[in-house]
Amino acid sequence: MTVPIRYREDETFVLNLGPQHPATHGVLRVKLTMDGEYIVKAEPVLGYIHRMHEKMAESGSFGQFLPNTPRMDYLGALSYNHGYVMAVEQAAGIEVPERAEYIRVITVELNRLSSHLLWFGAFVLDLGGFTPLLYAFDDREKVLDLLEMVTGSRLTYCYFRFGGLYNDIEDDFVTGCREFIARLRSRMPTHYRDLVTGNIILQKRLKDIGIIDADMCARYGATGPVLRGAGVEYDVRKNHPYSAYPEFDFDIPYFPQCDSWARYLVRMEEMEQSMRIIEQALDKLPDGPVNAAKVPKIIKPDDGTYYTAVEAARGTFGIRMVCDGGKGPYRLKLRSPTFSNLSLFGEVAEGMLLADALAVMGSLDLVIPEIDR
Amino acid sequence: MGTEKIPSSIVQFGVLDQVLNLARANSLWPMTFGLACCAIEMMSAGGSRFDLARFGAEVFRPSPRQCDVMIVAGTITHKMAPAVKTLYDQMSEPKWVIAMGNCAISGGPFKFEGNYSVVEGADQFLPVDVYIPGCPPRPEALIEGLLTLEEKITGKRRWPRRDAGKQGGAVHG
Amino acid sequence: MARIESTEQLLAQIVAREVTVSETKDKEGEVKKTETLVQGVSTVDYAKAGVNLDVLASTEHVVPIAEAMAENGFFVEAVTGVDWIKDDQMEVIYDYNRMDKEPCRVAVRVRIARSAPAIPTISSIHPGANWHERETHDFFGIKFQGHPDLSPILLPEDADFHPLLKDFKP
Amino acid sequence: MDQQTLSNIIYVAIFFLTSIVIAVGATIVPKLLAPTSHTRNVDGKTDQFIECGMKPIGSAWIRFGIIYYMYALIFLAFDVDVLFLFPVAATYNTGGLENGIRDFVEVVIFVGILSLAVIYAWVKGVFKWERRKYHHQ
Repeated sequence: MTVPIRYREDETFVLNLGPQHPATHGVLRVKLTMDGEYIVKAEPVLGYIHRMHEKMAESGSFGQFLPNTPRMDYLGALSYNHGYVMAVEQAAGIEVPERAEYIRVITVELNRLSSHLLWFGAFVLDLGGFTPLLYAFDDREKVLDLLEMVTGSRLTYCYFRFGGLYNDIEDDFVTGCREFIARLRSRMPTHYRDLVTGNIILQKRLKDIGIIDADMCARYGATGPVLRGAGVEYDVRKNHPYSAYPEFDFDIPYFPQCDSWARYLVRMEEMEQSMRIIEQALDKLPDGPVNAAKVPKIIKPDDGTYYTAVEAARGTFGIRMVCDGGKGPYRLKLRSPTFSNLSLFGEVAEGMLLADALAVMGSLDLVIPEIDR
Repeated sequence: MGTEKIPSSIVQFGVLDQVLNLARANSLWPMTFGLACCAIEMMSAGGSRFDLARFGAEVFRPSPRQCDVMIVAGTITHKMAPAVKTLYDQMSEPKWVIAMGNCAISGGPFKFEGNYSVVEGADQFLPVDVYIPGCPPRPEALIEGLLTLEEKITGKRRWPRRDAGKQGGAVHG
Repeated sequence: MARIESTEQLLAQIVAREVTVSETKDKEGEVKKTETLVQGVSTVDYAKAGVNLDVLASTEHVVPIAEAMAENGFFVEAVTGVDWIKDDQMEVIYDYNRMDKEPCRVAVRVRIARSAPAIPTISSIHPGANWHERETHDFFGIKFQGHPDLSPILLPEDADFHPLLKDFKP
Repeated sequence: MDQQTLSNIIYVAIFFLTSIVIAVGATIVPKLLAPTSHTRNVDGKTDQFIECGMKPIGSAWIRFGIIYYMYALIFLAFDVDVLFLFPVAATYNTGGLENGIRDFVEVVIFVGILSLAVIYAWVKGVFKWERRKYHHQ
């Protein structure tokens, strides 16, 4: 960190890392004031895909908002289903049978795996490698087949219902899961560890780039792999246990290096943990009904404000729900993890080279419709 | 034939146009223009399982000057509409537009009475050639959309279309 | 649990407890006192409400609470605006959360008049709240005094409407 | 003008002609065949600079850092260097072994002198891209 450089206004030019850019993976625009290759000031501009989820929540009933939740973060859609369904169950006091909780955890972890696989492909694509994307997509298609077998859709699942699930899972889903985990475990050392993690070019591009330490995460409210890459062991599944997670033993990977390499390793390690959870859940899968005995036709939670948080693939997805006895929520605030994760990009990218700033943006794992809601 | 809207060139005669159209139809370079969820299905279509490369469409060009097809994959909001118009203008002729997904066709799930930020359909300001319904449409649907666009350009279908529904239905087209 | 008590004492010093007592005559003619909390800290059942502490505060407490929370290792998880059109008020809910092993969630709720909604900003203490406040200003028109740049973040740059108000017509 | 040199000249001429035909052809044919009467546009922004769909802010004709001039210089030096290596490659090793060694040494010296500039720049730290801190007014 040398002495701050004084720059003159006419020596910098403004570059639009605009809405349509391969590295932003969606319609995020970053207004970069550049001094040659260096970024003097980075200012993300949002709102290019603002789809009024919170307005729709207020105008419809509780059930009508269910299809909206997967369309916010379509890569980890089931976590959002899970968050919203848990919020309403907590407010209306609906019990969920044991088997439904287990299946929810299995499908959410499968979805986290497919989200991390897509992040892995897109992130290495940002850094210039195309082949790992095809390997990652090959595995991801296997997950999509499994989830399609149960939920019916490939991306925007609307599988959870208040008090249970839409339908039960069959045996070939269970055997399919086991085969998939065995296959991914066999491919992990060759196609992912040796090909990419061991690659010196990738390491050189990520080590000591984009230092986001625990204090910056606390100031900006960044959660998820960004926070765990800063050496803080915080995961909603462990810190505020919910659903059937307390029954499984899995650990939270966190790395103290605080740079893009640490965030990369956190997500690679999280894939392992998700597989462990799925295996334990499949072994201990209880029998029994999948839906609660009595679920009121019209959901009427008593008035007041409720807060529910879930560990989505990108961080803490929180729902602040205010009910006043109407047919739908009076106000539904969706706390999206990447909204806070991206708010620290302005401070991280200052003085960085443009190529490194793109590597950091890839390591933040952004999904833009989740930021704009 | 979809080409009547394409402006005329200096040298024109029938056979050459068919040859050109055949070449254009088999090398439709899409623009990386993923707006939302449909973009992920577009990426899956580009992946190795559904493989757009079989139709010459796997080269996703980020710059509008170098692409032929603008696949509008996702929701267009009022804030994004000027950018979409600029990108369409900057594309060089001959160019086509595919509206992929319900949002690009008619605003899809975000078309409700309190709608203040979503443009209901890409065809409100773009000349759309092919509409692909679905939310998001499966990669096979995107490939079917590309084949429909190819049929629109060359007038011939790549392989016979089977009647929907019936197993071993009559093959025609 | 120790963390929850210590945070409660900490907040109790900042927000004085104020209770309004209202008498209602029930059938036997007895005077029944119902205490409605106007201001103060109350522990809430986590399973039901999702937060450990619920603080009803007013606008001048916002910044002191934010500073106290920042020193004690809390971070702002969300800033929510609610438009209570029936009783002509607006409510801003700050959600604080911890990152270490002692989980403790605090919701600070502030009611302000609906006509000219204004509340001091905490973006200088918690930079994370900067975008949340801009978004709440976008949707409700609540002026955050001292905020560096209250331009629309999710709405188009020239947007002058506030869509989440209950009386908003597109 | 014996037979040998004549055929050499013909070969070079053919090579030269085809390169011209390809170059000129590649520019003429698209002009003829491409639909260039007009480009359909919706907003009249056909010739706006491409910047991710946005209107470019300000102009890029500003005073760049001097460091990029160094890259241009190095490229120029090595470009000319390669130009001189063509004839050397053509006549290399024609004079038997002892000539071969002499040619090799000459080429090493020639390239060595030019790479001195790069080594000097390297030592001065031109190629170290450290993260900078900017002072905002």
